[in-house]
Parts: sequence; structure tokens; C-alpha cells
Amino acid sequence: MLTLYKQLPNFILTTKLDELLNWCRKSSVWYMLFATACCGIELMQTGGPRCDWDRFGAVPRSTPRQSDLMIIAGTISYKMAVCTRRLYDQMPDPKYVIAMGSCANCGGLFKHSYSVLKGIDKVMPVDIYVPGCPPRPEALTDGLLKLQEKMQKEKFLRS
Amino acid sequence: MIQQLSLLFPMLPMWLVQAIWCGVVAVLLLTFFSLFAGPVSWLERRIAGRIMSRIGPNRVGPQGIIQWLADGVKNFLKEDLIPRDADKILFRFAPYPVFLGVTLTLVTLPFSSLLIGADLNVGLLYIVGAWGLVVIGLIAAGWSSNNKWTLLGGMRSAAQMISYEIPLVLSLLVVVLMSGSLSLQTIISSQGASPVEWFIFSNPFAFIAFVIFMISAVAEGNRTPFDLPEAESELVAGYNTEYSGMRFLFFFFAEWGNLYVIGALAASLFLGGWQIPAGWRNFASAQGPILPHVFEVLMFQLKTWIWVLLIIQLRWTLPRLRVDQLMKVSWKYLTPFAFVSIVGTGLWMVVFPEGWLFMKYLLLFSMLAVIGYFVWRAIWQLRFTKSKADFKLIV
Amino acid sequence: MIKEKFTFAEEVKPQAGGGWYLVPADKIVEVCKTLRDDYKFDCLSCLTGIDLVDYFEVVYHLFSYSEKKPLVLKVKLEKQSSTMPSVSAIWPSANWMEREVFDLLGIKFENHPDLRRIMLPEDWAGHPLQKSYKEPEEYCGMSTKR
Amino acid sequence: MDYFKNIFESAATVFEGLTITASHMFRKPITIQYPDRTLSPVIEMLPSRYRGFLEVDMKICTGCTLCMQACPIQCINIEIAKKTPSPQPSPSRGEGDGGGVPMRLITKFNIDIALCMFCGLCTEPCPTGAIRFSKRFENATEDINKLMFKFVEEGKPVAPYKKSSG
Amino acid sequence: MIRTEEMTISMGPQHPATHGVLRFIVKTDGEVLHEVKPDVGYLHRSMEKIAEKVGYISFQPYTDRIDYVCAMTCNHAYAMAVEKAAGISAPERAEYLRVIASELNRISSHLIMAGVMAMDIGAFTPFIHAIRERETVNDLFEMLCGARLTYNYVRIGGVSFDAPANFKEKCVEFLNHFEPIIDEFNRLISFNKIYVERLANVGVVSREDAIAYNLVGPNLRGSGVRFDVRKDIPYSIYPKIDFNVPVGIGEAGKVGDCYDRYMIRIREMKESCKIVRQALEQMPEGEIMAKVPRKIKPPVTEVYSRCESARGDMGFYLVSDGTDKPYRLKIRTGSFSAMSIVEKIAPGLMIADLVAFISSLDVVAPEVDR
Repeated sequence: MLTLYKQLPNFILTTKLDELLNWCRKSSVWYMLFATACCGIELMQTGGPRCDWDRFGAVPRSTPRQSDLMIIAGTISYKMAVCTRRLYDQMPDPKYVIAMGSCANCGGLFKHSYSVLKGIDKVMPVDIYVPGCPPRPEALTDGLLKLQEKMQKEKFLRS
Repeated sequence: MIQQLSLLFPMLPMWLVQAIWCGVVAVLLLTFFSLFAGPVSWLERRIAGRIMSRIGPNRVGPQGIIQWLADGVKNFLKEDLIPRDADKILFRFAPYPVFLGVTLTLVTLPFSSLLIGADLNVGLLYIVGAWGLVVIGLIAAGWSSNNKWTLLGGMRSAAQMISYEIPLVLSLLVVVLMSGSLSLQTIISSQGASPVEWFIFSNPFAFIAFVIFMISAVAEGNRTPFDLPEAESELVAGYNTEYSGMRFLFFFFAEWGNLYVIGALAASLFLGGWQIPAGWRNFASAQGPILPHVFEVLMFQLKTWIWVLLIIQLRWTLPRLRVDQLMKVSWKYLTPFAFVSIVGTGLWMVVFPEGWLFMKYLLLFSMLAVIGYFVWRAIWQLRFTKSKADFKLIV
Repeated sequence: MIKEKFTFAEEVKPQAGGGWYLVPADKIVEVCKTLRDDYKFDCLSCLTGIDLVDYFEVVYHLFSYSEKKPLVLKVKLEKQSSTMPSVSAIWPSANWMEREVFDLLGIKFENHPDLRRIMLPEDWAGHPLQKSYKEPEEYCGMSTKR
Repeated sequence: MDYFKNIFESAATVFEGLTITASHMFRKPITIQYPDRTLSPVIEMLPSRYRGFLEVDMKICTGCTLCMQACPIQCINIEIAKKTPSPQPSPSRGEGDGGGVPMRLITKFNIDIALCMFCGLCTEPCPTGAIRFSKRFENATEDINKLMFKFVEEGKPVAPYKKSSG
Repeated sequence: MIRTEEMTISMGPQHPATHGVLRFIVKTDGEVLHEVKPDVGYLHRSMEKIAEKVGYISFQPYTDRIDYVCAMTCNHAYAMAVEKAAGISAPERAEYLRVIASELNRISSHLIMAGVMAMDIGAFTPFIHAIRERETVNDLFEMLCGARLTYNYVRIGGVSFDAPANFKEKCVEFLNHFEPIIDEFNRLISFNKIYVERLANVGVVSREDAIAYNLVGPNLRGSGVRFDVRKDIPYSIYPKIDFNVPVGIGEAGKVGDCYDRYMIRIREMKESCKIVRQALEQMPEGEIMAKVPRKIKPPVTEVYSRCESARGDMGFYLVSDGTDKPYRLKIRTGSFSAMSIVEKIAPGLMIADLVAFISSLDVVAPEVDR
């Protein structure tokens, strides 16, 4: 063990602590009840019995204050983009965003529309893009699992 | 409890033993209380899952047992966020009376004949007083977060708590009338071990008092038919809209803690708390001095958990009342019946000084009949939809 | 039956589809009031604005629930003046429909209770459904190109 | 009077509700535990017509760009390069160059899955059924460029498939 | 003297009770509302401008997004409008497949409505039971046309896929499973005293108001007007199928209150089950797509065709100018006018009633804002 000690950087203790903290944050992601369009219906289905997000500890919260994941489920028009940005600012700090569906990824099928924001990454930093129109509940769960892996690798204590 | 302890440590002065004992009780209750809220929230999410034919948390740890630990630590790591123009002091102060109000009531709960924080002779009055603290916290939370939704939530909780305190206290009066004292230990010891001697079956009016107690206690604990203060679908999240992270968890602890206190009160006041039948008692005391207490604690927990599970199930079945209907139920239905039950019990005790055995058995069997019909009806529901609910993928 | 009541409304019967009545802009309120009261057309089911490059056209689809009969009225408007009296006093459902036509086509309706944009944000420039509409490059900080 | 009727009614209906929720306690949950605890991976459970991500079989793609025109939001872009046969080895198809006839080569065939709306309008006009829906649906990524599916590598253009006249 | 001051609340675009993104600027005095001003347009996706840019055939997938909860009827309505303009008629079997698909979609749309209404009143379990039943309907659609929510199943002149072999008996299996579930849903929530108390005599819409504000579908029938496009302006194969149309009779209180509108939708689900069964029996064999040129160019006409969607009669007013792109396409939806009546009915309600009233109107954001 001693030899190992020299090579590994000295914060081996913190990675263990980091890992524990990240594990806790990863396994209880509370997502915000924010559904604009068709992807909102699929978001309801993911909360439903067949593909149940409660298994991963993900509970829908209605206030931005208590949620740490914002799923952009549906089309964001310019009029709505201003409100979405304000909601994102109201969320307490370690917060994440999943862009669900083509409309949130890059404007999707409303490419020709004059009133639809072409992709939510123009307004807020996006962590995971989930393709699909609307993505299956299982595809969204795959997005959540990828987000959890990303949370697991974060260096929480020294960020 | 203090006398036995002072015999154990004769050399220490009396006041020191008292101080140590209070310290131990405080630490025990606080840890018990905060450790209790987590597993119950996991249990509630599992039961809710089962009721909605889905599975609750089962990924975090074996069968999701440590889901609550993850929730707690995550909330602990959240940013400590106070709205800019919120009333800072009041905002920080609000969660503590709510948490305190519910923790204090644990002191006088009789877990067994000896195991009690402090057997005050004004036990019941103390519990109702401590519960009053919760209202201050909710109104402070509602007012201080400078958000219109929380203001509405705070006002609603004030109206609800106060107007349901009256039927609650009146139904407790019935118990005090029958047992003659406010201290919980004497209330329990004046009830016998077998169901017939419990207060709930002693006369029909006490049965009504029990029903009123349960309804108003559920309202006092902000549980579902009456969860208007944090109505999810109307006022975004009621009084705790602006709270995040650890502060929100204090409200969370208070809600689950209330659940346990309601169950414990119902068990000790109406269902003869830790009374165990004589047969068990002398069998246990033959084994050793500790065993009877263990049996008593187990009996008390069993009775408490029946009500905790019922209230949890209530949450996932009933819709929410409107504010004016809430008031109507309290003032027009619960309070008059509470008065009727007090007068009735008084007259009953005058007419039948030692209680009318036939009526006790009648009430007992009617309660058993209701439970039997409940089970039969549940099985009938199952067969009615031919348990097609697990109608898997058609493909 | 409407012909003899209103001499000025000339009937148009194209070869395919139902016919409609062309009503001059200033007479529309009077026509609609009598249609509602005497001929029991108690519901304005659809109000559409069309931009035909050199003039606007506003189409009223009426429907009577008692006789289950539809009726179509049309009003022609020059591009420059593009204002006409509002029928929201007769049918309350016209209130929102007129606001939408104003918002997307720019036709102003006189004595309308509150004529303001319904679909687009208040500070939006231009009326999108006009054929001559150019999309703005960016809207308050968000570029409209992907 | 209706004062007691209210009480009896609410008691009866609350009782009824509780029995229904109690009966649900004995029913098996219908959750399909997606990532790993399922009988068979979810992809096998999907019906044959399920519209997952688009996939293109370059061996039978004739390069007719009908699908590109059919797509309402132009998320398929194909580039066909006209190349006169040059001495370098013939392209991967390995067919004979057939003299001086200029060869059509598909140099780029990208489908932007982030933009696609899975409507199926592109699969209908395709003469050989090269473009069709796979049943894959999992592709959540952290950067959006990974969602641009490239069916022809940069360097190696692919010769379009000549439908046999028979 | 106590001076009470009015409080202006913005039930903003992100609020659990507003279905999707609708906003209400509410002036309240404590709990009682004085004035409600709906502010819509947060999901305006300019469907009509896109129709002019994209063309007839390519606009078909957009019709799913007009009302994504009941997408099949929008497909059907749009295809009917273009067929009427271009003079194409779909074969018999395609009409049957369209009616079966739209009735199944009506069931899943009413399920969402009943579930969300129960959730807005406070009971979360019925919402999850409705979602569970909706999953099984999604499986049927996945089998039929490959997608769960945005089907793009109907084509102009017919249908894109034929029903797979085991579709018929899977449908019947679902219907046999579903009917007792509706009764259980009713016993759990519809007859619950608190639920009835919360909905009776709340947001009463009189018969004249319903017609004047151009309410349609279950909202109109809730106020006692017996009008259903499938019966009064018959289209497709509805004349061949017998079903009755539930009308509001004021079971728990006055005619036209929230409870009536809710119970109508529950009864309509049963009717739709009956329709699907009959349609499955009578479905003839035959091809599913009429001969349609690759580029559809209807002559210069204008057409107003109406079709009964889950939220009332959905009208497509199509002005065509001979090219393969519509000159002007106006989509008239039920939710748009349903939202306009909130302003008239809301004063005097309490906040909890406003939430119940909005969900009883079954308003969906994209239908309001198109």
C-alpha cells in the first residue's frame, strides 16, 4: 500500500469523500415539473408506472427552489425562453439541465418557425441532449443514467 | 425513572442525575426523531408505489433502503439560498419552531411503563401546547419568504391549525374525563390490556371522540384530505415554496414526525398504550427484569404503526378539500360532535359507574365487523378488475 | 334569404364548395346583429384573416346550433386602411379571434375591448402571417439562426 | 336530513377509496425496470414497426436523394460528387470502371438525429428501402455533434447501387 | 376600518395547475378571485406560417403537434380537409382504420384529462392509474403505426400502414381489460364525496354562454347543448356506427358545472370503447391508400371541414391556390375559445376552484397557441 501512496496524488481521502457525496447527489435527483409541449406527456409517462423514475430516487418537485434537475420537455418559444431562463436562475446551485426532444436540442421540426427558440443551449448550459421526438421514457431514463455518470465523475469538493 | 437512577448512582447529587437524564433524553429523542423521518419517507414512497402499481425507490442500496440518506445528504449539499428581499431573520427562524414543536411532544410519550422522557402530570396539556408551536413556524415561513404563494399557504395553515385544535382538544377531554388525570402513564394504566377495557370501546361517545381525534390530528399534521398549506397543485408548494436544501428538510422532518406522534397519541390514549396481557407479563417477568419492558415497547409500536400506515394510505386515496369546506368540516361537523361526546361520556359515567359490559362488546364486534368488511371488499375489488392491472406489454 | 334582407351583400357562388356573401366593411356589424337575432346564427365558429397581397380579406364562419346550418361572410379591406369595426359586442368569442387576427396580420378592429397581441410577445416587430414578413435576425439576445 | 347524509356519504366513499387502494397493495407492479433488471432488453420488446433512429444501408442506396427532398426540415443531407474515372484503384465497390463514363459517388450522407422528428416521410419514397427505422432509441450524449449520424466516412466515398434491370 | 387590498398573482407559465404553458394574471382578495386575465402565446409555434412554407404532404407530421394528446383526430381532420379540397376520397378500409385510431386516441386523451383533473384536485393515485392505462393504449399505437405520441399515421387519401395481423384481438383484449378499470376509477374518485363537493356547482357555464363563447365538444355538451360533429355533421364512417352522445344533466348540482364536464368525458370513454368494437367488426378488407399523385395540387378553392376531436370540433379552413402549398390554413381548435371563457366565469371563484375549472375545460397549451 505504501508504494501506491507515493504515486497516487495526495487527495486520495477526498476522492473517497467526493465519491460518497457524488453518490448521494446522484441517487436523489429531484427534477422540476416543467413540461411545455409533447415531451411533457412523455415526461408524465416516465413518472408513470411502466418506466418509473421513483426507482432512481427522482421525484418531481413543483418549485425550482427544491429541484436540482431541469428537464426542458418541449418547445421553447421566445416568449417562454425569458421565463425559462428565470426559472433556471431560481434553482439552487448544483443544478443540471437535460434537453429532451428535438425541439429542445435544436428547435427540431419548428426550424422554419419565427417564434421558436432554436435550441435551449442558446439560453442556458445544457448537460445532456436526449434525441427523439418525443424520446421514449426509456430513452429519457438512459439520459438520466448518463447524467448520473456525469455527476459521479464531478470533483465536488474542490470545484 | 429519576428515583431508580439516583439509587444506581448514590454518590452523585440529585440535581446532577436529573441533568444527565435530561441530556440523555434530549439526545435520544433528537436522533430518534431525525432518524425516524428518513425510513418512513422511504416506506411511504414504497407504499405509494405499490398503490400506483409501480415500484418505489429500489436502486439506492438494497431495495432502496438508504434512499433517505441520499436525499438528506444531497439536500445538505444544496446552496443555502435566501430570496433577496425576504425577511432574513424570520426566514431563517421559521423551520425551527416547526421542528421543535413536534420533537417536544415526544418527551411525554409513554413507550413503556418505565421508559418515558418525563412523566409530567400535565402530559396531555403539554403535548397540545407543544403542537401549537408548529403554527408559528408555518406562518413565519409563509410571511417571510416574500412570495404570494407562501403567503396564501401560511394563511391557510394558520386557519386550519387553529380551527382543528378545538375538536382535537375536546376529544382529548373525553379521555381525561374517563381516566381522571392528564398524565399519560395514568391514562394508560387506567385502561386494561384486553381490548374490552380500552377507552375506545368503553362507550359509544368515546368511539366518536376517537374518530374526531383522528380526523383533527390528520388535519393538524397537514396530511392529505387537509394538506392545503402545501397544496401541490394550487399554491405551487405552499409555505415551503422558497425553502431549499437543509431548511426544507426541517419541514420534511416535522411532517413525518407529526405522523408518528399522531399514531403514538392514538395508541396511548384510546387503545391502551403499552398494556400487555397478564399472561405475557408474568411469563416475561419470570425471564428477567428487562423482558416485560421490551414486550411493552413492542405492543406500543405495533399499535402506533397501524395508524401510521393508515394515514399514509389515506394520503394516496383522497383528494384535497377547499378552504371553506375545511372550515365547514371543522366548525359544523367536528366541534358539535365533540361537545356531544363530552356530555355523553359524562352522562354515561354517571349512569354506568363501572361501564356497561354489553355495550363494550357490542362496540368491539362492530369494529371487527367493519375491518372484516374492509378486507372482504378489498378482495372483491381485486377480483372485479380481474387483477388486470398487471396487463403487461401487449406486443 | 339573406339577399332580400341586405341588398348590398352580393352573393358569390364559386363552382366548388359552398358560397359566401361579400359584405362591405362598414355594414358588417349591422348584418351580423340581424343574422344573430333573426336568423338564429348564434355562434361565430371561426374568424380568419387572409393576406391576398393587394388586399386583406376577413372571413366569418357562422353556425346556428338550432338549425345546424353554416354560413360564410367575407369582408374585403384595402391594405393601407386595414381597419374595420369589431363584432365582439355581438359574439363574445370574436374577442380573442380578432385579437389573434390583429396580432398575426395587423388588421385593427375598432371599439374592440382590449386589442393587444395575444400570441407574440408585446415587443414583437411586424405581423408574421403577412406574405411580406421578414424574420428578424435575433430577438432580445437570442439569435434566430441555429 | 342532508347533514347526516353528508356524513354517511363521505364515510362510505372514503371507505370505498381505501378498499381500492388496499386492493392495489396486492397487485403486482407493472414496472419494466429498464436498464438491467428486465426479462429481455427493451429493444426486443418493441413492435416491428417501431420508429427508432434512422439507419441507412449504404449497399443498396442508389443515391437518388428522394428522401432528402421528402424531409420537411431537411435533416438529411447527401452530397454526390461527379468524378471521372482516375487511375487510382477503383472505389470500394470493386466494380469495373466501365470506360470513361463519369462516376457518381456519394461522398456525404448525414442524418441530423437531433433535428429529425421521426415522421417516416423519408422512408416512403425510397425505391430500394435503404433508409429505414432501426429500433434503437438510446443515444443521450453530452455534446450535440455526436447526434449527427454519418453513414459515409470522410475519405471513402461509396458508389451508388445500380438497381439490376431484371 | 380594515382596508383590504387586492393581491395580483401571476399563475405563471410554469405552474403545476396550468396545463403546459398558460398564464393567468389573477387579482385576488385573499382566496376569492376578483378578475382573471389569461395570457397565452407561450407555446405559439406558428403552425399556420409553417403550413404555407412546407406544403400539403409535409405538413402532415405537424398536425400531430397541434394537439399532441389527441393527435390522431388532428391527422384525420387535416387529411379530410385536403381530400375535400383536392377531391380525393379514401378507401373504405382506410376510413375504418382512421376511426378506430382516433377513437382509441380519444380514450387516451380523456384518460389524461380525468387523471390531471384528479391530480389538480389533490388525488395523485388516479392520475397514475390513468397514465398506466394510457401506456397500454400507447402499445396498441406502437403496433399500428410505430410511434407512441406523434403518430403521423394518416396520409392524404388513406392511411400509411395496414393493421398488423394480431391487432384486432389485441384491441378487443385491451377493451375487455379497460371497461372494468373505468368503473374502478369511478368508484375511486368520481363518486368520492370530497371530489363531488369540490366540483359540484363550480364554474357553471350556462347554455347561452357556452354557445356565445363558442365552446365545443364536451365543454358544450356539459352545458346541455346536444351537439356532436360525428352525429350532426356526419363524416367518415360514423353514420354506420351507433353510439349515443352523453349530455350534461346536472347530476351533482346545476347543469354545466365542472362535475358535468368531467362525467361526460368518463361516459365518452365508454362510448368510444363501443365504437371501436363495432368498427373492428365491420372493417372490410381492401387496400388502404387511394391513388394519389406524388405532389398533391388541389384546385383554387376554399374548404372548411370540421371533425370531432377529444376537445371539441376541430375545424380546418383551407384556402388553396393550385400550387402544392396551401395559400392559407386556419386551424380552429376547441381550447382557444375555452380559454376565452375563463375571463367571464372566474370572478367569484376561489383559487382552488379556478384550478378545477381550468382542468375541467381540458385546455391544452398547443391548441390554444397553435
